[in-house]
Amino acid sequence: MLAKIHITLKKDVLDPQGKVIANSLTDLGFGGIQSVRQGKYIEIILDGDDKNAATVKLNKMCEKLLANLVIEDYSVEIN
Amino acid sequence: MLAKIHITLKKDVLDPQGKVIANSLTDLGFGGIQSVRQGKYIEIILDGDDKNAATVKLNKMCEKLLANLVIEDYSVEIN
Amino acid sequence: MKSHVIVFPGSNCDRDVAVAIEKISGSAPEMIWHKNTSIEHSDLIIVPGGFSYGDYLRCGAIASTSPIMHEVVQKAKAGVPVIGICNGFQILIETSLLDGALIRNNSLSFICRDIHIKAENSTSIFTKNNIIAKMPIAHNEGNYFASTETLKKIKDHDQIAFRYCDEHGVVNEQANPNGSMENIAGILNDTKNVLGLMPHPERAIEINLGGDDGKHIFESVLN
Amino acid sequence: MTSTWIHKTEQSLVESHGLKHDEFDNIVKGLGREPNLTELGIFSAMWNEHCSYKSSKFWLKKLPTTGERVVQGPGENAGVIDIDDGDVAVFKMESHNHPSYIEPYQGAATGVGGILRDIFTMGARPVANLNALRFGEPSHPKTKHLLAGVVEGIGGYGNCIGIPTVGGEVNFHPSYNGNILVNAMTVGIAKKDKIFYSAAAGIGNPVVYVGSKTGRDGIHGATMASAEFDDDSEDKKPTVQVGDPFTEKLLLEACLELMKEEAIIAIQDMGAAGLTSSSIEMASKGNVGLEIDLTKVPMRASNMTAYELMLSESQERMLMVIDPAKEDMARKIFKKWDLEFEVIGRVTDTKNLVLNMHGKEEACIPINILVEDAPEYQRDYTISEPTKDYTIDPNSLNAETIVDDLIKMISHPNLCSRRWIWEQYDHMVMADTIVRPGSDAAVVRVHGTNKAIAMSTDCSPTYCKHNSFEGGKHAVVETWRNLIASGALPIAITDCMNFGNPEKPEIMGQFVECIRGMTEACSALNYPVVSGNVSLYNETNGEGIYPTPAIGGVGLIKNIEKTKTIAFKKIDSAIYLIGKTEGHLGNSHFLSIVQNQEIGSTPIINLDEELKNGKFILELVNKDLILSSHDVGEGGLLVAATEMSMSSGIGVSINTERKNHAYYFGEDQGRYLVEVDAADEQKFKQVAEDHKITIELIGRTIDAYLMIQDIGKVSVKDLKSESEKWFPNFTR
Ligand SMILES: Nc1ncnc2c1ncn2[C@@H]1O[C@H](COP(=O)(O)OP(=O)(O)O)[C@@H](O)[C@H]1O
Ligand SMILES: [Mg+2]
Repeated sequence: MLAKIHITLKKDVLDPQGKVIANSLTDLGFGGIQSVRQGKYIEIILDGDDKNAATVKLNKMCEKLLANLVIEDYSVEIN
Repeated sequence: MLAKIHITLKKDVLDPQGKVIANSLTDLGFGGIQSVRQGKYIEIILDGDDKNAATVKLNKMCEKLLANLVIEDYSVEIN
Repeated sequence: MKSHVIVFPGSNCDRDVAVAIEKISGSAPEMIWHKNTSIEHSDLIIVPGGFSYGDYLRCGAIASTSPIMHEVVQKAKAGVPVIGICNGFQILIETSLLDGALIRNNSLSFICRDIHIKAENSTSIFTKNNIIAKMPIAHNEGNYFASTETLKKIKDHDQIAFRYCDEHGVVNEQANPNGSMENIAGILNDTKNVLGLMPHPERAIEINLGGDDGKHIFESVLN
Repeated sequence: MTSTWIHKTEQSLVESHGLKHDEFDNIVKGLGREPNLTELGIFSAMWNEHCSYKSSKFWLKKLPTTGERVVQGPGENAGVIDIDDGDVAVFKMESHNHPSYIEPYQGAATGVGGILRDIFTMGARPVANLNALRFGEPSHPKTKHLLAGVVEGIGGYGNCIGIPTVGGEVNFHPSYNGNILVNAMTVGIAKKDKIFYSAAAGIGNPVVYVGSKTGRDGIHGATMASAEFDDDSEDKKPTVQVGDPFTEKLLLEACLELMKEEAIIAIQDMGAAGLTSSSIEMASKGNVGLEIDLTKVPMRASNMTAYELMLSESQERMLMVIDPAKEDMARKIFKKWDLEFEVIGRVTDTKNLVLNMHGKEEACIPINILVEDAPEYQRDYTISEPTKDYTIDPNSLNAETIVDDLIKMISHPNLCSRRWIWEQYDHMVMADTIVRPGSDAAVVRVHGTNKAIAMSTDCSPTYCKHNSFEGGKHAVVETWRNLIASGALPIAITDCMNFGNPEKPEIMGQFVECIRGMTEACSALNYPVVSGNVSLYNETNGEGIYPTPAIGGVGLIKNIEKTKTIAFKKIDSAIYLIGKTEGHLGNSHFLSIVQNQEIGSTPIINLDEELKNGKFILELVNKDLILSSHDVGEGGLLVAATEMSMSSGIGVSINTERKNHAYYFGEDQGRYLVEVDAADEQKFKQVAEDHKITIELIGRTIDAYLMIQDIGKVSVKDLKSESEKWFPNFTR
């Protein structure tokens, strides 16, 4: 089973990296950029095929380790 | 317009982070993890509403700055 | 005086801090491997700097889930003094012993240089020497961030331990090396027995290394 | 063995392995048959320039490599020198040029990883990293990206593993536009009686693989490093290796932990050409055979072939031969550090390298043909006439512009402050850095002692281009001076010889002349070469780089209290210039920066004078007669004085008889500036007189200004901001 996890910064958390990317893109001549936010994308290959059980497990993984809930949100998706 | 960009390591390229995350999840008691790969997820908010033009532009951004094509692949998606 | 230094596989300031403690207190700390689950009586626990797990995923995240950190949290809650330096600060944040977050430096680059810090709180055991001190920083993610409520809370409870300042003690934007909110360089927990700071006092314990202001921070706990 | 499928008609296969026809014929002759693909790959990796030194070996043998303090000269993973009390310093420099051009971050990072392994393989704990970097001109479209990536990669690896990066050098020149140089140096400390070597021994002993798993990383990396670049090279990208500094840290600690036990018989890191070169090196040094079961190699990717396993350049791996009685104990240590530990073979008495996979023999090659029969060439060379001197009309230069010219020089990328670079490197971790970057040599204390090692890297490619003999001399001497100026006794050097295509006689001529110059300097200064590296074929579309023999020098400071830095220490000191000043402007930074022309002759070094002046400085250091010192190098006297001011904030008032450009900016050799306490001036002059040293009082330190009598003044603060702005502005 392939799980896809997105980890994004919470709305009001400063994203220095996103800001610099936005500036660089503008400097490179790309117009019309309102904002850039950088997050993480994690792919996990899991044994088994019980999607419900896997979803529970993946949420736990995010809470325990993968995301820092003080500043980040996460979402889990299974193919 | 919100564009979502995924940047992932090419297939055979070593992912030191993914390896450590996989070990650590296993240590935490999460079983059945075959592999973990870590990539980037970037959200860009763009002016305008011409999706085709935006796609061309976003691909260029990836090639010029966002992705390191030597070791990474990317994909672009517009909502 | 019994002190302990936690050692993760990628710690690299563990020896430096052990040398500093021995030099200042006269007795060497015990080094505790991260897979251990308990620490006996301790007067001071140090979580040292380095790249505990390569700083992969997020600095300090993986280390914060290690068996020994569970014990450190228990000890901290029981009142044992704990200092987290640099990566150690990041680890303490990830265990939630300390509030807020440490994000990428606003320059997006690693910074290694001398900075000055000023003690804000003068009541904690770590800050009673009330100093303006010069010492090095060396980090990529030392940009302190807290939500508006959290920031208010730590201010209301006098939890800001150190702020970046210039050599005269003036706290201003030029003296802020990494973009930290309100120039925060170190914070305390609400019971003031846990300190996290980004600068490296253990690298500033003798003139030969460029200064000995770092001694004050250890001296105020060790004596 | 069934595969006789390579026929000489399949030339393309042979050529794509970088082997010449006669080289292939020698393989067939040696084996008595045609090689199979795996064997062809092994020969190609072993016989390429990078591993075999086929063009350079003959000349490298001419370098002086012995001396009182030399414990191990070239030929092992790194050189070893005696630094008293049973301690040794272990060091080497290595290039990672081509990978860094293709992927600057990972190329530079894995370059650091590779040189670190060379050092801890020998049983030394690495204590310092340095890096010598050359980029194209700043206006070249790739320069900014390459500079930013390389610096970040070096920092990324060194910072994470926790070894301070304490020094280096960087130049910009159009000759590197399509071929940058990334040379990384590491210095480690070990006990003299606890050095580890690579010769396999003990028939039947286990051959153990430790570290990371093997993937399809950098297959053919070593061959690539020996091929010229063309426009297609940027497509050869998927072979790039990714560095994993965290795993390297684990490997470092695990190896050093095992080295405390009497378990390791031989150890060799897997660098270029991975398992191939490491296994062959071990067998050849030990004059034994090895039999390896490739099925046992820990693999990261699926379905890897024997060919791929042998040629993979996955990082953070080592090969060892261990005492079978210690196998379990060794395994436990590596498991503790979460590393792979697999017995993959045995030492045999056949003197063959035998590879098996799934019960099938994949290769069987006599070690001696791989090593002793490796090609060695005495390539044709022609020596270019050194560029003639050029006399500048003194009337064409107006002394009034001197302060403005100085500012132009110290804010130019080739002379300005490198702070932007070294602030990205953790240069203080391990808490023994006594002199940080920004002085002449970096000084790192030997942990737990009162002594220190001093280190510096140097090379002036334009000097080498216009006079390869003097340029080779200069690179050696410049590091020597930097060590001297820091109060260290210079002991030995490592080198990294970066040149163009050796099949071109004029490039080979540069190599030959640089070696000759280095040899003269090393001999005269009793400053031998103990390790090194050669990187040839540094060309793009037929354009060679400037000859760049980067030198890394190491010296000993017996008492750290005697360490000297370039920073002025107080006001009212006397500033003396040591050495003769004719005013040699040829091939100088003044001409290249202010007049934008690269003309004139490379300055000549008088080695007797050099030795005399150097010894004099050390005597002053010993007698505590100087407060600070700095060699006068690139940019000449005024730039050197300015650097001493900028590094302290203390100004200087200069008042000399001669007041012209040639005097202030000439690059005459063998000179130093020293700061003498007013109270010690008489004693200082006496020592100079006793030794018949040319000294000249040029001025006194003052508060906060650089003042040149009758010419002008500028504040040290302004100088500093001019000097420090280029890198941050350029890379923004
Ligand atoms: N790439 C680099 N990495 C780290 N330090 C560097 C680098 N380049 C230059 N430095 C440091 O900057 C200072 C000045 O360098 P350089 O101008 O080459 O000195 P010198 O002319 O005395 O050899 C030295 O301390 C050197 O170690
Ligand atoms: Mg110098």
